[in-house]
Amino acid sequence: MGIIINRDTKVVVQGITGLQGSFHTRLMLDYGTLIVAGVTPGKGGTEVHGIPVYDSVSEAVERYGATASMIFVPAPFASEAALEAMEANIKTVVLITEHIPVRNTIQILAYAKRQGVRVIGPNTPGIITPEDCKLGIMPAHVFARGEVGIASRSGTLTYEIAAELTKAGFGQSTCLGLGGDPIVGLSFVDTLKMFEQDKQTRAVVLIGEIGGNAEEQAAEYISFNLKSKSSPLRIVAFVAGRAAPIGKRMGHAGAIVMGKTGTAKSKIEAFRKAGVKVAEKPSDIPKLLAEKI
Amino acid sequence: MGIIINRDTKVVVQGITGLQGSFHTRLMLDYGTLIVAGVTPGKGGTEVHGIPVYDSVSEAVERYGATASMIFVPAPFASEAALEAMEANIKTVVLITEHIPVRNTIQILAYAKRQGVRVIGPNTPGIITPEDCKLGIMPAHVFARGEVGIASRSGTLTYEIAAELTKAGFGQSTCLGLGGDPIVGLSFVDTLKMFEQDKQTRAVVLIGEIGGNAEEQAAEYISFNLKSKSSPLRIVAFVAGRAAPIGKRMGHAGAIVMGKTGTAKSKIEAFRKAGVKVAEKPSDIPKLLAEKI
Amino acid sequence: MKLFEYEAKNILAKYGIPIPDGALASSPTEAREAAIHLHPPYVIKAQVLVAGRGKAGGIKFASSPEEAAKHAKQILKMNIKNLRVNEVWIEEKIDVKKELYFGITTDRAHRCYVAVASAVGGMEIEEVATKDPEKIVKTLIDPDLGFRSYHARAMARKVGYSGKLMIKLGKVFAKLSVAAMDYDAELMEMNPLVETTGGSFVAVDARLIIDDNAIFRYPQYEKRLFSEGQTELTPEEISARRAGLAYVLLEGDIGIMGNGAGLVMATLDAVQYYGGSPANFLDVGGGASKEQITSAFKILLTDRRTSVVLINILGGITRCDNVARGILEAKKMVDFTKPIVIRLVGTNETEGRRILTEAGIHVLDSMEEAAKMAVEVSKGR
Amino acid sequence: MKLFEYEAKNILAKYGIPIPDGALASSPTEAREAAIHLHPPYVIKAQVLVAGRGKAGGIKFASSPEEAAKHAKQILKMNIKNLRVNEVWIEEKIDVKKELYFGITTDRAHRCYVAVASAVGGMEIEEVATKDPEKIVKTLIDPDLGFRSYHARAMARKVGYSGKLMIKLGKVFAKLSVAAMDYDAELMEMNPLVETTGGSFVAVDARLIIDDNAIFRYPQYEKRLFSEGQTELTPEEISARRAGLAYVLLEGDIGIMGNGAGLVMATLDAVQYYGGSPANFLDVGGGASKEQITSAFKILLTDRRTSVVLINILGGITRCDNVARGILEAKKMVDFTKPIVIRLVGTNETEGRRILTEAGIHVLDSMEEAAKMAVEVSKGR
Repeated sequence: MGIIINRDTKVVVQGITGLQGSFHTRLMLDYGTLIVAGVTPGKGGTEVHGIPVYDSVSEAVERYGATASMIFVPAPFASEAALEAMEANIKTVVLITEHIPVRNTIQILAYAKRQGVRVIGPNTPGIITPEDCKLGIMPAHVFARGEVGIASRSGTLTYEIAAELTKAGFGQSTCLGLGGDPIVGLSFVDTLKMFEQDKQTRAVVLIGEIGGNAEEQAAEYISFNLKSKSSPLRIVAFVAGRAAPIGKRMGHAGAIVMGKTGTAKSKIEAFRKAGVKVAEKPSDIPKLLAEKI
Repeated sequence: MGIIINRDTKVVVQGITGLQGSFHTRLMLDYGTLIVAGVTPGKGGTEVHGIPVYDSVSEAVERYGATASMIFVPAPFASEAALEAMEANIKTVVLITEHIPVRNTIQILAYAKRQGVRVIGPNTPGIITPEDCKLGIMPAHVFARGEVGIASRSGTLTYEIAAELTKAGFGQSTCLGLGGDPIVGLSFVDTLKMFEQDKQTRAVVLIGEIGGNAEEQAAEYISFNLKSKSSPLRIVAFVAGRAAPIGKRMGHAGAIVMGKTGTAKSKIEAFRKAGVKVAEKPSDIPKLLAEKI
Repeated sequence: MKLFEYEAKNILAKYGIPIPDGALASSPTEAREAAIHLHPPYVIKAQVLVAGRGKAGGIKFASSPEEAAKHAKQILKMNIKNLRVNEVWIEEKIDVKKELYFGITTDRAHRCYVAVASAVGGMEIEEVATKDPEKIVKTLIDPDLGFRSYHARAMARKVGYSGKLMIKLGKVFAKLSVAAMDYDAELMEMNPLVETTGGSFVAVDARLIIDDNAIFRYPQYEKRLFSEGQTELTPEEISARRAGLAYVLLEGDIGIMGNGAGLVMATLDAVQYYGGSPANFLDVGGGASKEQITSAFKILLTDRRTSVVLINILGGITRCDNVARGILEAKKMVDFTKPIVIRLVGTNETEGRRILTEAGIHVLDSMEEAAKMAVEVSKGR
Repeated sequence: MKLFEYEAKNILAKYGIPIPDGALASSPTEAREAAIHLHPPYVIKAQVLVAGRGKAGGIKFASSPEEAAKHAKQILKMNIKNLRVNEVWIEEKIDVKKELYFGITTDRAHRCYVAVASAVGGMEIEEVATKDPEKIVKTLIDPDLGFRSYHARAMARKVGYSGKLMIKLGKVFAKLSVAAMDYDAELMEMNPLVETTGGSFVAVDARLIIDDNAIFRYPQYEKRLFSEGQTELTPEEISARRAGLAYVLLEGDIGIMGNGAGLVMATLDAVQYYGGSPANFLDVGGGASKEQITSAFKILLTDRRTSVVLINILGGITRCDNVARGILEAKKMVDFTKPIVIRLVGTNETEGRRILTEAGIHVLDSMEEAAKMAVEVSKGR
């Protein structure tokens, strides 16, 4: 199972004819992802790796019943691409693009809410349900099928931790990057709700970082809904950025401590208060999971 | 009964301290309308005819549970007033104001749709359920309680026809002006649906005029839904503007024939095709109603 | 409010939509000067605010500045549908590969703006809609989402373009939609929008009608709203507007005035029903002041075609005795001697009728009887 | 990107928000000249892109043009938090009745903009939020509806105003919200927004931070993005930005570089965990080119505080042998002799490790071991 995507998810790749779009389409196809069409305005009628390219998302939806879209479109055009996908009735949008202005992201997410669309990202590595479907740019080989869900605000750190888990024998149900921007679609809470419903997932690793209060919100949700021993989910957290100074962006647009808001300390404390074990280092995560089992 | 409003409808008057607002508040109070509060920004704490004035609609809603608003605010501020009312959870907005730019009306109505609000107008004389409640600027004395509903695109013509009906012994359930603008909230079709559900209403008079195709849409609705003999509603129509030339606005912003669109002829034909009797002159309406009974 | 072609085009240019190079001229000399700075051949176009100037001879072609001046001279003498031509627009003639249509207007039924494109340009879109409805593509514009680049491209595709030309045309569509919103357009259209032989798109003719209710946002246009020759309004319509009245000139001889647009329209219809012919539509509106009634009277009574004046007042909240006194005063002021038929009902109607009857004016209490009598009076002359 | 106070204020003025009359000066002479055209008393304010200039002596008062020039001279010599003061803003001192706060920023949790007002102005809003949370009023802004006049008035009411002052203050709030949207503000605030003794509202200090991702919409600011003294960035940060790298200077001695923001943060944390002290944060990003890796190296290796360099590459799709060769090349180019610890995993990692080991570089396959070793190396010196 896993969440959001599976081996039958029909996928459109927007920006398929670009360098990134074409490269990762190849890798996703190799992984077994069911990519049914590509979209690049003005390139309708061509093909990329045998996948037909259309001028618009609605054509791809009408012909193939696609329900998910991967967006590799450059930032100045990415929000139009996302709106197009949602208007064409795509229900899962994976917005890989970095550097989308926040004003546009806000508009995208407002429309997504109206249309009932799940937006992953922007500035996300995507989502993978190992051995079933990969909608993203993550290196596939670090992931293995299993029972641990991962929701993360960071890309490479997710690969690092997934690799640790795999090495320790903990396969994954679904791993997804929420996105490194200050404002993103799916949140830790949203994904926790989905992992709760998923039969394959028995544990969840939340990978947070400085900036905002998504981790604090997750902790609050956990303490009201998942704290009890009867809860089916074991949860372990890691928070990057203890060594980060105030007022500086640490690579991600969203990774910034403003005044007293968004510190790693606050997030770690919130998790601990909610009964969530917080790993000091990535390599501790498998140990904490093992303890919990 | 009647539709939309009744003697228990709690009403806010926006723009109550203005000349029009204050004058008509007096008349509505005299008629028995349950006006609970007035709103004029900056005049909070004062009173008009004993009605308390607030700075914002939300205060009036919180204190008195108002569900309807009458807007007497001048055009440049009227759309803000309407949005304020809707955001404050008002569910019936009567927008008396004339000369609101269409761009603003479109925005008001989009928001109304999201919020589930009924907007009457703009550029409407309002709505009256004789002897129960008046939310409008119509002269009350021409109306009498009864079984005939009126939906009209014109103000004075409604009074003319209501007077004819009253004189002929046909009282009214609810009479409302849809508004003289090209784009307005409630349509003939919307009101027909409501009149169908109303136990008091046994006949409906539709008063159309040139411009647009609201009458044609009403005719289509009638012919699909209300044509059968078993339908509880008898419907008679009148269409003003047979003598109007092409391309000229006849007083109302919405009363204009564009090319072949919006002629009185087209509307009359559509009604007749749908089995609706169309009166040649206002005075024929009672006769046609009587025939139908 | 209608703008002139050249104004609409200058707005398009501001939004990055290609228009033919051109210039405005109000004399043959200016026309020649303008032509010298442009590349021949030229098109000389009358700047008037009515449709059909082509058929009226208001558009001519020239291959030299001298010829341009000659045509300008002719056109500048013209009256097209009662509107004087004060200026011509001279522009470079475009090599046409295909003529298209694109416009933004309001959609009453859906309560939103609508974008309309057609693979057939250069004629009225209503005509295309009647003859070739399948050539027309419409896209309703979601008020919160707006008209987006992908909507524009989809329309470009549906009127027959693909690849780079689709992208290019889509951009032109999208730009027009932005301009239309920015200018509160009741209608903004490019017709024809030309695909040139060189593979670009140029707006060869353009129209912009600004929502009258929004004109206060455009002081540059608002201030000329009442200037003769600067709007589509006739002098009578302008003086009516100035007084806050709604006035439309018609072909007949029965002057008609009333309060409320629907009521006045119904009065016109009743006059026509009884075989008469209305000279005008004149609505003094709901809360007309005595000044407005006087102005209305002046407009009606100075119309020399008028054989009789029909006034239809449904008093409502207004007091009929006051209306009656206003009418008499106005009549005196403009020294009017033609017959008047009045329908007057409402508060204090008895007193009102007494005042008017004493002054020798026919007063009736039914609109239809009044219409009938006015028609009889008009025929009786 | 942060704008200077005077730039933010000029934008406010453009939107009709009152600001004190003032002028910019980059020399004492200019300061005196400016003061002559203003009414005393004056305020002379350092234009720097960091907070806390007041405490640092960057704001002074003067009652004559001469005194203004004197203060300007002092301030123009200052360095505030490592940033040189190149200009001062001289303005008329406002008679303060009350200091307020109003700002627009983004709300991450609600995925929208938020308007924040406070009856307490003149200090950092976070401080007010901690000390006096009930003094703060927030309004989430619906993305489709926007911040409306009635939202603005409600906020003005909630910070204690009624009647005409509420209307006036609401208008100021509403104008700021329009400016904030127009400028893609990450944060736009008036602090303090002053109620004057004369009953008007004046923005006495203003801040505007434009969303870096939207800066392409503002070419006037974009072009100075990489100019020293024109942004809040240090020279090192500027050269990193130029190369498309994310760089933050820290206090320690272990130079750190890696691919991916989260991974580099975690590397910093690991170094700290093992008792070391990071000299910087340097993220070369996902698909870093050889040029970017070389630039990154240059920045790291020219930092004289560095005792050891720790590189953490999680290869992913990148080939490790290529990374290894790039590192050696870069090392040679900048002639670096300090020790390097590398963690390198991913495609072709065996070959990559061989290449580096042969060049005498510590290569490890665990991030944490690498961090630990880097700390040991740094302590061992």
